[in-house]
Amino acid sequence: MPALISQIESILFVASKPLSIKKIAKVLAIDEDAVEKELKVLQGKYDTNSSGVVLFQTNSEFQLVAHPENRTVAEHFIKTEISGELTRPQLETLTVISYCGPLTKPEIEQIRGVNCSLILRNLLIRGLIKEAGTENNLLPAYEVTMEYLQHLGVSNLAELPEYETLHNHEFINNTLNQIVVGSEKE
Amino acid sequence: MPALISQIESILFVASKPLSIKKIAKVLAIDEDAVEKELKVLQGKYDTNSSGVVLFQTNSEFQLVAHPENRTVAEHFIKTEISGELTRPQLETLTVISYCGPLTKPEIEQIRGVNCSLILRNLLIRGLIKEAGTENNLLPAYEVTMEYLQHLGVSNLAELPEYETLHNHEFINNTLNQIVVGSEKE
Amino acid sequence: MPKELKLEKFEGPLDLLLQLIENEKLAITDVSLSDVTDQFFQFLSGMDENRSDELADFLVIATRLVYIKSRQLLPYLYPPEEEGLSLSEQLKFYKRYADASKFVEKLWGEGKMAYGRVEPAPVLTGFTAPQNATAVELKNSFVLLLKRLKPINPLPEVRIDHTVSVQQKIKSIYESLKKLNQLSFKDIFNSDSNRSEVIVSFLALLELLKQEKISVNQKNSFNDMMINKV
Repeated sequence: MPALISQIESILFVASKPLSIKKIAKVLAIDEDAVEKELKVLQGKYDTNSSGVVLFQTNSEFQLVAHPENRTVAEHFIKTEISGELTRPQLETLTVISYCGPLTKPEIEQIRGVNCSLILRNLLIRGLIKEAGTENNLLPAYEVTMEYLQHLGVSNLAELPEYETLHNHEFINNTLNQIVVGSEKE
Repeated sequence: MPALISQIESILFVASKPLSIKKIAKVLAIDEDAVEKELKVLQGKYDTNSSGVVLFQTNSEFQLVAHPENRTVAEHFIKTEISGELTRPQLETLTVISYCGPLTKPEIEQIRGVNCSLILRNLLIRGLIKEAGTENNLLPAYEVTMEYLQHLGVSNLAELPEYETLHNHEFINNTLNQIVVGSEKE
Repeated sequence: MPKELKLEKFEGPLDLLLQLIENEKLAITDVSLSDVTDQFFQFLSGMDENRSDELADFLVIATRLVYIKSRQLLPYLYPPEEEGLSLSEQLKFYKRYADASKFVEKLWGEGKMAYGRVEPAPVLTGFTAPQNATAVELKNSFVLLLKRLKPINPLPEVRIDHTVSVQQKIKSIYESLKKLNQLSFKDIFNSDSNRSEVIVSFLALLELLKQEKISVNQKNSFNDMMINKV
């Protein structure tokens, strides 16, 4: 079993939000005093000039955040993530959703042949795609947003170049049909 | 201006996904060598028993993650995806790529003596391997992902058992060259 | 006759070879490979129909086994130096990683998990269009994707042949020779119904030659060879 301080640090790290001593104590099923003691030690650990992560305290809540002085670089990073050029895999994913959406994550992954979790998250944050309103399915399906359509300068997807041919292409359909077969084989 | 190491740490913290040295260097508009040097120092900083946060490294990417031993407490705050079992061929293929990657498909097939198309596809879709970012080569090379290392709870490929012996580039390179020369296949 | 073998499910030809050799408690050498060649062919002929995908891989190894076996039997026919990695070296190499996969299996099964954090998504002030991703770029990207998805022409179908063992063949050739004293090379292969049987017949002849039970004569190049009982 790892040290208590290590567990508290892990919790603060994954939570990505302010946590009360009470909450931490409850998760670990220990005394609040013990948590408070360890948090003091953690504060000391993060309280150095060179640390890029700091432990913030507001009233009785604690949160790990990026060092405030690095806000500019951190924001610059986020900004390039959400407004810079799309990478080739991102562009391809957006293409598949544009021409063949709405599609679920497993369908998109079947077509592209690679895991798309991070890419879908990025496209969602950028506001290029959104979850389609599908009531029947358990899995969310993705489609492009109205804003992106406007950016493309088309009023509906059917106006995309060669939509008729590409929208219902047999290679795509064949690949999608292999989902069941493929998962049985491995 | 905060120290470079602090800036890199902040970026890794907010990114919440694997980042390549190249990407970090680009965001900070500095040299890749400088980034690599600081990452080494950061690795040392997080490499203590009591740390609840660890810096993981694949062949090409870095990510800050919670200590793998603290899985249970972390799951109070994280939505978990069940990772599922690995079949024997998947295990074998992952092992070869873990110890010797990045490797191209023919190389993997030479070592395993059997066609690996289907298995590679499955591993790509599960996000356990990915194409290494080497665009000069005609054939894509595969390497393990951060996701895979996170599942193994190993912060670095070099921590795998008997890594030194099994990851012997010179030996592998020679062997693979010989195999390619020696066989008529491919 | 080889003993009845119970093997764990084998994954590929190298896995099968390794299991055969380990089953006999042999070291990985050319000699031991040569010893399990018969068994390898037996498994090849009994292989599940739905593994036809892997057949080519098994045949590649099968031909290398035949080569090793014939070299063992008639070393003077082969040049001493050889190019490339030998099958035994390749098998040893494979074994290292097959063994190491147990480390990975153990780590995977330990249920550790190093979670990353999820940075709360930034609240966007309006939609920021990417600098690329125009309609034309989408189309080009789709065309590239279709190129990748285009099915490769399927390989011609191959059937796994039923094979007799080398031992059986040696016996039958020797029996015929006892009756007829002489056989032609062509005679022997005429009765073979498929390619694997031809390979087996050839191996049987080599073995008989090595045991000095037969002699082979040929008058001119490309003439039929005559096989005599010694």
